[in-house]
Amino acid sequence: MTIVAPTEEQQALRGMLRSFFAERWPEEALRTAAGSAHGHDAQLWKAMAEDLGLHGLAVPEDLGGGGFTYPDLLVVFEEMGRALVAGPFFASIAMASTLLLALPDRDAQERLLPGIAAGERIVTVAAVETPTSWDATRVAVDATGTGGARTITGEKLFVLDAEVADVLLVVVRTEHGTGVAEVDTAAPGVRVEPMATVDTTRRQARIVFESSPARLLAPDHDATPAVRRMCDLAGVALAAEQVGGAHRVLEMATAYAKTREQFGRPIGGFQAIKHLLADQLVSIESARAALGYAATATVTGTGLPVAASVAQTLCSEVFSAAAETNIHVHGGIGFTWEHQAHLYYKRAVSSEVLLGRPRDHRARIAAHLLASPETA
Amino acid sequence: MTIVAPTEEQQALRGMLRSFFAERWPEEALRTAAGSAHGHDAQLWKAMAEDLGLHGLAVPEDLGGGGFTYPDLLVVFEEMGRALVAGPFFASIAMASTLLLALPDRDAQERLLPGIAAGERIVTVAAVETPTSWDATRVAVDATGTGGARTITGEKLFVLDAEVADVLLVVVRTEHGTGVAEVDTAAPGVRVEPMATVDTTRRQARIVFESSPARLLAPDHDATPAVRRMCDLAGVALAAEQVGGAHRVLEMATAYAKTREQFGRPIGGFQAIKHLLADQLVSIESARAALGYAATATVTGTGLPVAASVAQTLCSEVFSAAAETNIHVHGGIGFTWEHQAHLYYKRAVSSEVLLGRPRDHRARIAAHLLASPETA
Amino acid sequence: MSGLEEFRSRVEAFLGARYPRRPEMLRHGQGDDSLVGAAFRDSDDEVGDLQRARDYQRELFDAGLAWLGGPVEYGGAGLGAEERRAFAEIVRRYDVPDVNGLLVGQQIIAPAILAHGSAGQRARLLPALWSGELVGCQLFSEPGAGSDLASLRTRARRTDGGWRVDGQKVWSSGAHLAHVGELLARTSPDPASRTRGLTMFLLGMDSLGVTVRPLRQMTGTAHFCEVFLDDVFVPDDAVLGEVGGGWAVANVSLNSERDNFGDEGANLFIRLLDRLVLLGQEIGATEDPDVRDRLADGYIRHVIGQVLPASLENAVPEVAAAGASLVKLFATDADRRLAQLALDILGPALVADTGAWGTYAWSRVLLGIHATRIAGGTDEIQRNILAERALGLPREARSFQGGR
Amino acid sequence: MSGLEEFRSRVEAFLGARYPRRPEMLRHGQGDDSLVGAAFRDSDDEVGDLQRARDYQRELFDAGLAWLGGPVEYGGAGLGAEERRAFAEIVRRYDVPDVNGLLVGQQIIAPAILAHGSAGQRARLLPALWSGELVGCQLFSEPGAGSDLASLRTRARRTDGGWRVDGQKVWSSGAHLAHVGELLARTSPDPASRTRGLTMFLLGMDSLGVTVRPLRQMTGTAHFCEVFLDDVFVPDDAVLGEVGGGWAVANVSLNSERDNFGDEGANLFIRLLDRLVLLGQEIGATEDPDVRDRLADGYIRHVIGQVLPASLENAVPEVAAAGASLVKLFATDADRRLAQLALDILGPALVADTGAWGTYAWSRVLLGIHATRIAGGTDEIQRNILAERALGLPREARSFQGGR
Repeated sequence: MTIVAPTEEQQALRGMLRSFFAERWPEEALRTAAGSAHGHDAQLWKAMAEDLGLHGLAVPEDLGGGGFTYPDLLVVFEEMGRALVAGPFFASIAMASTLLLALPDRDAQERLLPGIAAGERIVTVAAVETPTSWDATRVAVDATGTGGARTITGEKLFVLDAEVADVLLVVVRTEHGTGVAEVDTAAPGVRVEPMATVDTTRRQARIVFESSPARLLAPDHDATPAVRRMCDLAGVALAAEQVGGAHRVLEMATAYAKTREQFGRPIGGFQAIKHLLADQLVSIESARAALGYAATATVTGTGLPVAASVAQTLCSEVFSAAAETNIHVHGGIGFTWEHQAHLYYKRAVSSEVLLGRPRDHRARIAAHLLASPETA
Repeated sequence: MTIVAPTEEQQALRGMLRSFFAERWPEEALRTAAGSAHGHDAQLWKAMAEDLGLHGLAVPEDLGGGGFTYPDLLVVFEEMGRALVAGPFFASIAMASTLLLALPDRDAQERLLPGIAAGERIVTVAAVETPTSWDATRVAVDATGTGGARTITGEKLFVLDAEVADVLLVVVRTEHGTGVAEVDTAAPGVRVEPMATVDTTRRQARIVFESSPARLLAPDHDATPAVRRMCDLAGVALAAEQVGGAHRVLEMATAYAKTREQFGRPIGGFQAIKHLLADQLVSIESARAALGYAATATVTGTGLPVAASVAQTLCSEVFSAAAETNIHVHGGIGFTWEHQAHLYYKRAVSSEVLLGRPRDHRARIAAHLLASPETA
Repeated sequence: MSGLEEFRSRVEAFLGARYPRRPEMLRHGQGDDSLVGAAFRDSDDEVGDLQRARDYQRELFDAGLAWLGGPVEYGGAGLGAEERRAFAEIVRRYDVPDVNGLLVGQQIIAPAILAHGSAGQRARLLPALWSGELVGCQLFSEPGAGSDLASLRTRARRTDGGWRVDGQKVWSSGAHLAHVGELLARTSPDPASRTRGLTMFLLGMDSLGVTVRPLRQMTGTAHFCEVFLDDVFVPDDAVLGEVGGGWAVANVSLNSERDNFGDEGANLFIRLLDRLVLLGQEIGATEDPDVRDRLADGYIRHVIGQVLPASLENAVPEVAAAGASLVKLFATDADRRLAQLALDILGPALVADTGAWGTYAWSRVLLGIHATRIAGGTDEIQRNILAERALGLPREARSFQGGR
Repeated sequence: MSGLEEFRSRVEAFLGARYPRRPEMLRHGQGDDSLVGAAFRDSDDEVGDLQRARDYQRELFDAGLAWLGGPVEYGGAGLGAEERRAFAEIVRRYDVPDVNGLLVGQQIIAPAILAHGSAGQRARLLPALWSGELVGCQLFSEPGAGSDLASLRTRARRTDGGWRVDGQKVWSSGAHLAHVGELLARTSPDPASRTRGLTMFLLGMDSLGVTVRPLRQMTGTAHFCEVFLDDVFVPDDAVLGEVGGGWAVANVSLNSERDNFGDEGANLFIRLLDRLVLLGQEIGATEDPDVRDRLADGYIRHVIGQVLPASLENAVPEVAAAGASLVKLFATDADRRLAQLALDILGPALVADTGAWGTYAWSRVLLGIHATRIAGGTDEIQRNILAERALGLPREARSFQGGR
């Protein structure tokens, strides 16, 4: 088991992003986006794409991207998680772009990826149909028709940032098993119904299709492996966001504990608070190790599904616990609307169940472990 | 939901028992018994029976007992758990005596209970056959023959204190379902094989029967309800022992924390230790409340199976955690052989799995809850 | 008929004539799917809720059923614990208005007035608080002194016929709707005096210079308030207890608050658990052994929540005295476990509204539980209390007793 | 062939010629069912284990494979982290003797000698410790000073050509089998001097006046010892570092101990997990979703245990510096979870011996884990270190750095 140390480039990227978001994504911007209709800041979006080229970072150069590695992109997600950046970056990059790259459909890649990479086109993935479990491959919606030209009717739930998306990649049933269909959000019969969400920095919607025209991608293939790969890679991106967010809330709590006085001394001098924060540090560094392990697996490719689930389980639980601890350490002020603590907490619990609950991921790991126990 | 306050009689009994065990069961006696071949102190046994009449406390007077209530008897178990009394009292009283009282066989009661109540006859119950789960009703050993005269062949595991028992009550299969057969330990074909045990204050044995002569009790009845009732009542007695033990280890840890100095002050002045012990107090008082609830149910009879499982789950987990905390608070000295902490810990983990693991009891509770949710 | 039976039928008659019975069995999908109000303290219609509570309370009071344990001379019924338990058991079966908005006045302020008030204060305020005529709020915490009341900075200065108060209070539950505030302020300028320099006042919330600003919580509602006191005049006869004796008065209130927490919490908990069981059955989650295991754990905690206060009365005296802290720690832990179970059962449907009945409603519970670990004294304060008072472990260098 | 590849094949050749390969796949029911020795530090045959370890170590040393990272002048191989990892990976595949009994000398004492020893001490002791010729033990803790080393009371008094030492040490792992003890004693009588009054000595364990008494542990074995020092003469050239500089020397040892804990613990953990998986499959417990969930949790902790030390090297410097404490807390938590899972899987068969292969053997693990939370500094000490050094939170009134 190995873990690759961050490259100098990644360290430089991290430093650059931290300054960029500190300047371009102050708390007011976050609050404005979180309180807006769509939870999206178009100006920031433009700067991220045009000034920094973040959207296409891990897209090959011949498809309009930067040709960097997925671990490079993970640095972006970690910093965005840290800064709690609102908007469809996760949906369009971690999900849609990843899914397109995993599908054997060069035409679709050439049609869609340059626009995604340039930040000009927002694409999201519509997969889930079961209300209480996030499973992208257990789908019933049919894509009727033959070849690339299809029609779909049905409903999808928990579609991220659909309201601001231009294109939907809809996971459907086909004659080959699972398929991915491209549907314009403006196409006939497509109705996007926003869902109320706990986390208003990442919106979700129900989408109803009524005989909507769709283009089936890689129409001769079963897309199951591609959808699975998207889930794994997006899971690692989510883990990166979670690690970034967890570090941030620990910093907030620690800084507050150093200055807030009770009983004549900083509350951070009380062992109860010290140990609480120390335990969070242990958890967060464990989560960061899991992320590093999964990041390495995105490159080597070996054991990615298990590594992604290891990272998802740990990072989900750790971020939620750290965000809750942050509220608790802040005392009364921590659960006011005016304080940022609740925004991170809401992101944390929402992310915890986004691509499968920790328990679902452990069930995957168990299946692997019991099939082939690792011997020492 | 109600809970009955301890009666004045019970308070007096408790005070008397505490002095009795303080005097008659000093640490040397405990160590001697725990290190002896059978884990039993015959002198103490005699004093408990003859001077205090503890064995027959809850046996009706016309069967040679004291005619007190089961909650009265629970005070004895709580104090014995507190003092970590070794020997077959639990086996002979909480299990065998209870099982006899639950069986519709007056002859057997008259034959066996006066001897048990007088402490002259030690009886234990042989039920379990599955190595990894304590289930008294899932038995396969047959009692061949008809009427009362039977022959049994097979194996039983985890039989408490069989080495010092005179009589075994063996749970068997019969034509009516489950039966209880009385077998003399000295009968032909009975082989008692002591098992190594973590807790040497309560011994266990495997028993092998080879065509052993047995007397089937209440031969025309299915004994399942009686065996179940024994499990419930013995479970509450075990919970009482656990609450007693848990209180004792908390006292030990608290006393040590007040005197042991590190870094120039008592370790009990450090918030980490204070809060650790406070959390144990919360757990232990919760367990005591569960015991009180179950004790009340032994009298009213309503909801005993669920109440027994509530008490077993909570008291098992609480005693183990408290015993572990006690070791931890004592630091290095806490895991030496010479300190008492490990004796309580070993009793705790052994009791935790004795009449079903906490998880097994929660499964029972869930079955009840989901059949008829309690409405407010 | 025994006195208790007579009392029970009187309560049944009173409630039966006025309020519908709750259905014997809850059903998933039936009625309002909100968990707020019915089962959780954080309402969207506080004004309406409070008016209904006051009307109900008035009727109870006139029927002699409001302050069951209180002295008859102040409008109480002079009854014992058995009757109080009987009333609680019966009232749970009726769909009566939620009286949460009155609890601060009745459970926190009234005990302090009863213990430390002048004859006039008792006669005037106790019936008014218990009849719902007056609504109370607590003005203890300050921005710089959350759990550390001894470091309060709100100042009251002597003036002709009374005091002038300046300062800021926070976390005052329902202050925007209250008539009277139990105000703890510093009357000795010597900072070394700490607790001895504090005095308790009964402040008319309509006094000149009182500004109340509701604080929006993470749930989106605003139940707690900031209260700004700008040169507010308080007459001499509004001092509760002795001048400089505010600490003792505050402790009566804080202890009563903790005592009250247990009962109320236990009642809310079973309603949530019931709803979660029904939800789990509805969506098929109760086949999952882990869900079954954790629902059983919830049931265990419900049982213990019901019997723990009575059990603690039989504990050793030091433990019994700190029982309220113990109950609070037990209850907040149980609440968190239940909320996490709801999240694990509902998964994405808890954090985004699918429109299905009784699912997204749990998000309010998940967000709301964090307040319970802080309000009324943080978990850490409760553990200190238990360690020091119940177990006799050494005190912190500078410790203290209460919270909120 | 690269240097690393060449090194790997040299290691393979050395081990392959001497020791059997472990089976690729563990099987339930195959071989010794003990979890002790192979996977858990608490043996019933310490003397035999130690002799086998010393013989093996001698061969390693002669082949230049003993002290891979050490300087060549003292018998080290002067190799880097890659080679050390490669060796660790390869050696795991062979059934080599357990070198636990040598670790104190090599991982705890040798680093202190390398950092603070005189030229003579280094030349004499480093090769001897790394070749298995000498076995070391640590003499830090005292009955009155478990985690609080600054309050040590063992006294060393000046005498002709050296010192005379009186006192009592405790928790000294393997002292009954050791040749040399790293002894921390007070050389300044002024109690206010605390850490400045301490000096480190390299004590010959066969010195007159040294009495070693193994302390039986709750598992039944005696691995830790009490050491009584009664007017023991220690020559001047046995002082390690400066007189009065013992605190700094002790910290080198304590930090090395913590660092070493992680690697060793991680290797033991996977063997236990593998055995538990096989056991679960054997007895059909792996159909239970809860068991599956917790085995997966064990696997996650195994993965993290492997990568955490490397990951911490890339953490911010303050966190990286306290990494060993973090790894220890992580590992002891993982151990406890696994032991509890074993208890839940085996139930009664863990606490009473049914005779079935590989079941009751887990009782030793369950009983043994409690030592890990205390030895090498309690959980509380590690949390203090993290809070103060990694997070920069205020120090305790009088804090301290290490343990054991």
